[in-house]
Amino acid sequence: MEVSVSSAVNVSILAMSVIFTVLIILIFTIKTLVKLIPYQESPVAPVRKIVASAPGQDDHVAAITASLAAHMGKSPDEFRIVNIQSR
Amino acid sequence: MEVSVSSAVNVSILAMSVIFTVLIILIFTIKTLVKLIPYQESPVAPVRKIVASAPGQDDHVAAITASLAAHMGKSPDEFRIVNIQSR
Amino acid sequence: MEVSVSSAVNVSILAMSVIFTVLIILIFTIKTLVKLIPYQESPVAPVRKIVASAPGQDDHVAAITASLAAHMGKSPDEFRIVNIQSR
Amino acid sequence: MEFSFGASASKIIHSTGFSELAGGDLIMIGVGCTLIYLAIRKKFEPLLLLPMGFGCLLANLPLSMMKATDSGGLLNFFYQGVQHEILPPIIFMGVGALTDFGPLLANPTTLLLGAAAQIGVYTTLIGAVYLGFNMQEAAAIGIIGGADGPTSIFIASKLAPHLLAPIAVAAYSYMSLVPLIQPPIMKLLTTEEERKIKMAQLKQISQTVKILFPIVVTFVCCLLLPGVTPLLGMFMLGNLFRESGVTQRLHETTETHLINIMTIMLALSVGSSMTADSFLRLETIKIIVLGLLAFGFATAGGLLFGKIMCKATGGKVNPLIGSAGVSAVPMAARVSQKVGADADSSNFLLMHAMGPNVAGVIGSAVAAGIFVSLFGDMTGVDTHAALAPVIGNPEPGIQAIATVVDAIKQ
Amino acid sequence: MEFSFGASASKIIHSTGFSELAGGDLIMIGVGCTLIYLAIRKKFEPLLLLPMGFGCLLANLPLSMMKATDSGGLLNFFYQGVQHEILPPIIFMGVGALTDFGPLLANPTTLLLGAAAQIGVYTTLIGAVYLGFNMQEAAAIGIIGGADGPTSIFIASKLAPHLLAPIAVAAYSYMSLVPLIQPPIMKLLTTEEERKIKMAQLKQISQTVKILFPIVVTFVCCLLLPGVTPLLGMFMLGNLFRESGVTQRLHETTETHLINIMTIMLALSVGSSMTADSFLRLETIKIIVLGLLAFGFATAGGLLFGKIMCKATGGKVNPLIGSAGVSAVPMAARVSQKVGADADSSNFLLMHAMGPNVAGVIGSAVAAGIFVSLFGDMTGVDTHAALAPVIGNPEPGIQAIATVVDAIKQ
Amino acid sequence: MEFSFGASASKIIHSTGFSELAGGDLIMIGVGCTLIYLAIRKKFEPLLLLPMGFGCLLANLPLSMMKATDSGGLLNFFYQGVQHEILPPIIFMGVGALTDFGPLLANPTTLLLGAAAQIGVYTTLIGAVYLGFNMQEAAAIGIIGGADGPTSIFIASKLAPHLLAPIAVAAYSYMSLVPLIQPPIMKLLTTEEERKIKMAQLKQISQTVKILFPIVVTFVCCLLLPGVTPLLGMFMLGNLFRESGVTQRLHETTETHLINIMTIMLALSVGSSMTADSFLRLETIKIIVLGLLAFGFATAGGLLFGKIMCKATGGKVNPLIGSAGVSAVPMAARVSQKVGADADSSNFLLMHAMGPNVAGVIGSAVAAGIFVSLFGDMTGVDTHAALAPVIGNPEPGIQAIATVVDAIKQ
Ligand code: NA
Ligand code: NA
Ligand code: NA
Repeated sequence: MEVSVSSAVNVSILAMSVIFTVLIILIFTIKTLVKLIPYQESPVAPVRKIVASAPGQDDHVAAITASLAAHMGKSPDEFRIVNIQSR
Repeated sequence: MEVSVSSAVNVSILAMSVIFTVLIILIFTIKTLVKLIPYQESPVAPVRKIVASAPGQDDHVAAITASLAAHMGKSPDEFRIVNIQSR
Repeated sequence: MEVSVSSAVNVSILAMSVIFTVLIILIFTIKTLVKLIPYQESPVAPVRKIVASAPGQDDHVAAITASLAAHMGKSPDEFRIVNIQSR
Repeated sequence: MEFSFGASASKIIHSTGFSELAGGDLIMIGVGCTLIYLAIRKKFEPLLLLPMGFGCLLANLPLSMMKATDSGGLLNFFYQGVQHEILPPIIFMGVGALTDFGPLLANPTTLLLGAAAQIGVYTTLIGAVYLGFNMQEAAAIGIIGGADGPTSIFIASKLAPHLLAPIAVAAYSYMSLVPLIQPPIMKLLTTEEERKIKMAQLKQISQTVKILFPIVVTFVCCLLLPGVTPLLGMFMLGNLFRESGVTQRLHETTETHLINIMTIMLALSVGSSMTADSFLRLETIKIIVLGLLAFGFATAGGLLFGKIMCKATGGKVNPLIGSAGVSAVPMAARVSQKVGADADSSNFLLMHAMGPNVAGVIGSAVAAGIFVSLFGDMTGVDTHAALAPVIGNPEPGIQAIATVVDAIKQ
Repeated sequence: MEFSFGASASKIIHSTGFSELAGGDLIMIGVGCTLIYLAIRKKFEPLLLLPMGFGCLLANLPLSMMKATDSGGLLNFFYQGVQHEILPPIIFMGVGALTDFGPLLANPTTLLLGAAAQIGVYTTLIGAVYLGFNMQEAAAIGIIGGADGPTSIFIASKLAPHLLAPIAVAAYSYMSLVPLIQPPIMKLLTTEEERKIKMAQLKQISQTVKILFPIVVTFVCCLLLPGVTPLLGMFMLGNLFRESGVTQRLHETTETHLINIMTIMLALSVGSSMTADSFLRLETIKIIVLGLLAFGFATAGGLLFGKIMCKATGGKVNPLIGSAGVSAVPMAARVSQKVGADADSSNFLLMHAMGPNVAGVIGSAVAAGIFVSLFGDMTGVDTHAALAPVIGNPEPGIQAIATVVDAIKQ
Repeated sequence: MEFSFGASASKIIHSTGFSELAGGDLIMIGVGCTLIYLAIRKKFEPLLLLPMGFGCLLANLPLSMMKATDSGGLLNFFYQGVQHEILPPIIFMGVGALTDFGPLLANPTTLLLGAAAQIGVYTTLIGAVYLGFNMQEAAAIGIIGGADGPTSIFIASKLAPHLLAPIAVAAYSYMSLVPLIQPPIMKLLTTEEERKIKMAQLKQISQTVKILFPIVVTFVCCLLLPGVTPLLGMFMLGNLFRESGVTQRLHETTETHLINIMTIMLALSVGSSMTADSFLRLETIKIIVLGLLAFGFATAGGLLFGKIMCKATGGKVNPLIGSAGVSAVPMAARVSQKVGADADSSNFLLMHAMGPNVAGVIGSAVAAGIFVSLFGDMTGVDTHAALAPVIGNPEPGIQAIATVVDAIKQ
């Protein structure tokens, strides 16, 4: 029993070291990645803006129309959605 | 053959008895349950009422918004649904 | 090798012949089918017209309502969709 | 190896299905196409009969390796889900997720109508024994009267796998024919006055009772009749997903895509077991006749017990809801509604008939459990191994190996 | 064969479950009902505990053939997905599809909190060895402290399959109890001032980094600790489906119906392994006590390391986010949010706590990988074969065959 | 057993993947990452190439047990769905559910374009034989020119499983490269005038014809070429779900979640068969070159036949729609549209090109059927058993057992 507990303690110390080692490797990898590839106002953002300003809301309406059309099993040409206001 | 048919009749009478026995047990169980736990105006009902009266229709609009958002793969913040009237 | 290549050529000529044979059979089958069962203004078309003219748009609204209801996990009786305009 | 033009052409010609196309195959292809026709044009249980018919078509194209018994074939793979009784319980879980026990709980005595309608099962059992079937076969045929597809397939694959194809076809066909079979019997056995009886509105049921019900049924029925546990237990689990209010994700999956996937596999593979060998027999005709008998007697049984309940309650129960006790959810209930409305257009029986309708599902599950208790052990200790020699390849040497291998394959 | 009324009745009576119902079965049925109760009324991880409890109920109905070990039974079929380590990785793929690594990438040092919280795993390991478990059992028990269901089940089925049932129950129960277990420890170990610390808004992360991250983690972690590849690799694949922007179809399926189907199969079959034999033992009580210990120490470990980070950064890190390092996504993060808001209602820690929260998932996957590296080979070369004698039927002759057969079965 | 700190550390270090990482593994990891890159950045068939690349990455991480051949591993489990020809037919059912045969039915002679484009298959076959492949291998390579992923994988796993990985990669890569490969060939082989030809509007087709078509095709093609039944039959069943109008539930499941689940399993497991052993060979380079050849000749074949049809109809057919005969639905049709619009911006060829496009799918299925008829029996009676020694473990003793075991495993 004594021996086992000391084994368990050994294993635990070793394992915690490995965990910290692995996760520290990940931290440095992430930091490097983030430094090399910084965040830029992404191509998604403009879309959002356009929608916010455009009265046509084409993107969103198209998406909703398509999803409803898929649900209805009918062509998106057969109905039209209005009145979805961008916040 | 004769013997078999009489076996079949025996089995049938027995089985019908068992079926009635089992289902009568269920009837009494249900009656007991319903007596012990009577129906109360449930917490769902108030929601319905609120919706019926509230102009904001928050619950329903939120549900529809969420389901459409899931379809569009976009954030619910990006669009808004109006004009779903409660009956 | 020589022999193999000639085998391959034989197989290829044969296979192309089979492909053309099979697809020509299909062409004649299709032509016969289309001749026997010509397209008629289908029962779907009237629906479309009705919708286009009817202010109630019952079909489409029902379909959308049902699909939204399924999403919301609520009864279609609990909400109502208006303002889906037919194109 | 060399391929001359002539030798290759000859090889292709001799490997076409035409070289092996027998009359039986053609008839079965016709049967398959008929099922597809009924599914599409007549809307006979299309979710089942369309893929079943198509599976029959594929299986009977010679050399296609699509028979249920073609080891290594695609539909044989699906068929193992039937043989090992995996697909029917999963489908039943989905059915449970689609079932609302509310009307039954509001009027629990309608369970008796679901019990009474099982008389169809036993008249058929007696008839089948009379026509020469052994007891297990007769039980599998009788359960057609239960009007539950998965239950019929579950019992047939357990007690009489060699009769699976005609039993499945009969069960699903008659289920679709309920709107034709039932009304004449209903009008014959009830009076105009009875049909006009209006029933009191159903009382509402606490959500807690709805949650407890599937657990209680599982406990009572599966303890009394352990053989039906895979079927009834999964049914009630699906219902619990529905009613618990905390497992919407699982509820949605079980009642849509999971049941759909399993239905495709079940229907295709049952269809692929419809071969000339197994289907074009005198037994099939007997089964089809007995199946019709089963539905007729089940309808009559429910109706007559409905009349008894009408008398006993002083006219508060419309006997028409008794015919819904056959199951065939929700068609049988709709038939009750329609026949009632024919007598008095302001008579709304639909919700009242939903009670006996779902009671019929429980009733036939109980009937199935009784059959497993009585005859389940007669197929040998390991059902899975027992199936192989019945269904497997005909060569005796390979058969012996197949028995072992099939037992090993999960 | 003849069926007299009396003989048939006697057969039905003797084949009821009552004839075999032992006290242990009743207790286990009670345990199953308790899990269902906790799932529905207390909303304890209902997606898992409801089907798990129902599986336990079904398995312990005598003669139902629904035990995980009932060869040929429905739940035995599902259970093979656990035994062969198929279900947990597929579920983890779905979890990956549901996970947003954004907060972690915005503040990568919070990975250290996910590391620190693993101390719970090792205190439990030491405790378990002290209580007499062998090293592999202790490892499987310790991983409860990782607060990840699929990881616990994966490791238990690999290292100590005979303890799978209590480990799974303990893991999921304590995960649901996080909102009760953590707050007292959090208030004990932090000062009012610390709890009031507000953290700077997270910076935004390039989509490219979000795409590269799962690939890099797979590469680094699976190369260092190959044993965790099925779990961590599938987790990261699910996340890649989410972030890539080109696989919406696969993303939607993995995070909804696929994970739901696998969850039903996993939970039912784990529940079906909860039999009196395997569950009603002293070991179960030890495991439940050790599991609580594991969660407590994991919470404390994360918090104390959070205090260190608070000091090191001159007070920029609120130590409360440390407790989210246990995983239990997203509940532990919500607890951090709530305790923070209790101290200062304008303090929003949720997004900050999501970083350590998902770091905890990676941390316990790494811990699992270490255990596989250290103890994975001790179960013999072929894990699948090794499982059979532990779980299989008790008869020695059949057992030997079962070992082979189980190894053969996919 | 005792665990000293040093011994444990040494054990962990020696069980890392680094200890076994060979140059070949690194190259294959690079190949996997390249596929992921192409999928995400270049949108090359991302639904396939992303999981395929990830599967390749996982398989080549040493000791991860994620190779297709690692018995008991997760991806080996999925891979059995490829080996036993289960996954491609189910995926094809989904493709059928997504396919609209309307344009083909409106203009059935375009089937000839789908036939003509198969010339790519046979030039490649001849080329492959010339380069030293045997006839079956050459057939499997040739089918790349059919431009159908599932068909290629189906035929490769049947006729030349050891070449599955490079064939799958070549097929899907070139399918994505259709917009780059085809336009130069199209401009080379057609005149400006031809490209400007506008085609008459397609006539509408009765729904009944749309319903009958999949049944008729199944009957004709599968009777003539039984080997293609699993693939073509399931394709047509999916289409029947779509067109029947009575099986919306099944249609929706097959075209969304079912095909998605099967795609993940197929792509992951095909990726996991991309090991240094099987991929880093001279054959792979030959296959990649031959694959490009196949696409080029297929495009040319379709175009030239398009020119013949143009002549024969007195200029009513734009030859550009011929290149869509390669399949690669719907990309090839879009390329026809684009090249036509480049010549005259008011020229809309898309719907006209959809006819030959889906004809190409039928054409390559027929080509596959011919190959099965000619070479299918040369792999021995039981394909499943035959696969084992080709793909299985290298040790001869274990191999013999593996052969049997693999045959037994479903
Ligand atoms: Na019934
Ligand atoms: Na954790
Ligand atoms: Na093609």
